[in-house]
Amino acid sequence: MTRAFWLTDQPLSIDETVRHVTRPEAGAVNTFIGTVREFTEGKRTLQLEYQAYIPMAEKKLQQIGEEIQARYGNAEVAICHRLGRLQISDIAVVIAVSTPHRNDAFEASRYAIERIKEIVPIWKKEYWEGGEEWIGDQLETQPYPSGGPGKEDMV
Amino acid sequence: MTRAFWLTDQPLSIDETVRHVTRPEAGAVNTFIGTVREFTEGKRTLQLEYQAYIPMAEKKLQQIGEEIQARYGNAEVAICHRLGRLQISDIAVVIAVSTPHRNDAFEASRYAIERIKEIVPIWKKEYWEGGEEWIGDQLETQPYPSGGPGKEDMV
Amino acid sequence: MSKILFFAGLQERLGAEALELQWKGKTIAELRQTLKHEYSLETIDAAMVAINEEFASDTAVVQEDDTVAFIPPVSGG
Amino acid sequence: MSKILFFAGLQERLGAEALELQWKGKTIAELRQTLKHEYSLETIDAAMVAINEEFASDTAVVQEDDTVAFIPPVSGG
Repeated sequence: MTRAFWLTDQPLSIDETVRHVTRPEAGAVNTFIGTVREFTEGKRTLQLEYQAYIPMAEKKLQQIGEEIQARYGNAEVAICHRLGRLQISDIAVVIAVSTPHRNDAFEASRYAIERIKEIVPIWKKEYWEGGEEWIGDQLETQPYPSGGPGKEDMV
Repeated sequence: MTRAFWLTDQPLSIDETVRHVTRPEAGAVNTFIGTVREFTEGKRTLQLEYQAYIPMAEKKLQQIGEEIQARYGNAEVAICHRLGRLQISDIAVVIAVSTPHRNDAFEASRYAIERIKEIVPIWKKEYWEGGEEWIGDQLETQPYPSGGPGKEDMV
Repeated sequence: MSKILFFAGLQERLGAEALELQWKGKTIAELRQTLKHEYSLETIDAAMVAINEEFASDTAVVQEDDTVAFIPPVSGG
Repeated sequence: MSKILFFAGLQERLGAEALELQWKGKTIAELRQTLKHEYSLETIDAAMVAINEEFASDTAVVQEDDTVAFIPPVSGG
């Protein structure tokens, strides 16, 4: 099988990601797709930038796949994440999980996105109309202002 | 928007289905994909045939979309289902739901597949090595032997 | 006339996709009995019924030009 | 020498992706103090640490040729 956990600066294909996990013994595939949302708590996002610690991030995605196989037994997982500049509605992440029965596919896919937000070294920077900011909270609810762009803060 | 609930005898595209629900205010898309599984309780499936009461099935898929919008508020839904002969690993159904946040996307997609198995007039016939049978149980666990192929039963 | 539609196993057992019957003013329950006994559709009791593409109960009365469909337990998805 | 990697806000604040420091035999906790006070990285306490691409604790001791990475709270997905 080709590499099932990868980062890329090219547009992501859901069909391609799902092909990694399609197999005769699995009747159910769940996919989670994260897209760039225009409004977050009333603030308008213009674009996003994703940065990663690439070799570690790919390892951690693979680790999530192994955790899922340990928890759900017969499960195949593929995860790809986009890097670089993204526009509104672009796909940032695709997770695909195949299992023999659908309940496990839903649960495992949910598990994967929660774990990505915990352990995979990928960061996004939001560009708003009035500024930009590295987002640092795993739950996507609290901005993490360390990396604000104010020139007076730069070394 | 083009028709978001449809039946077809042509191969299904996940990317195309997801495009129906992608929009600036939604950051999460969940898709459920049902594929043809080779083994069910130890029995080997050779191929499947799907039949539908087409106009009613499309109406009922649309009704499921409306039920989801009523339950989850800001949700867009697209569902397509394949008809005719399918081979192992072919995609039988694609459900895509977009919501602003991921929890609703997972729940709504789960709701959609359960409702499809309750109210949408689509039937599958399994072809095994030793015979064929219309499957009639919504939970996919008990075969419904009314439509067995025995010639002595035919009118 | 009323059009009566059959699917899946019922269609195979009947050997036809549809029947045309004069059923105006009579109930779905009566139709079931007729189909069971005169057309040997023993499993029709497991099927739901739709009139004009909406689910209907056994007490519903068929109107002129209605399309009645027998819906065996579904198995899509 | 040890390679010290920085990402996201830390990288922008530092103005560099990496530093080369001689840190063999010293702990991550000591490294945090140095980075906080000598490089003005006040928010480094919010970051996790990885040594050679695996998460490590503040008590870990850096070895020759280790790559240390400071991982600010992640926000992928």
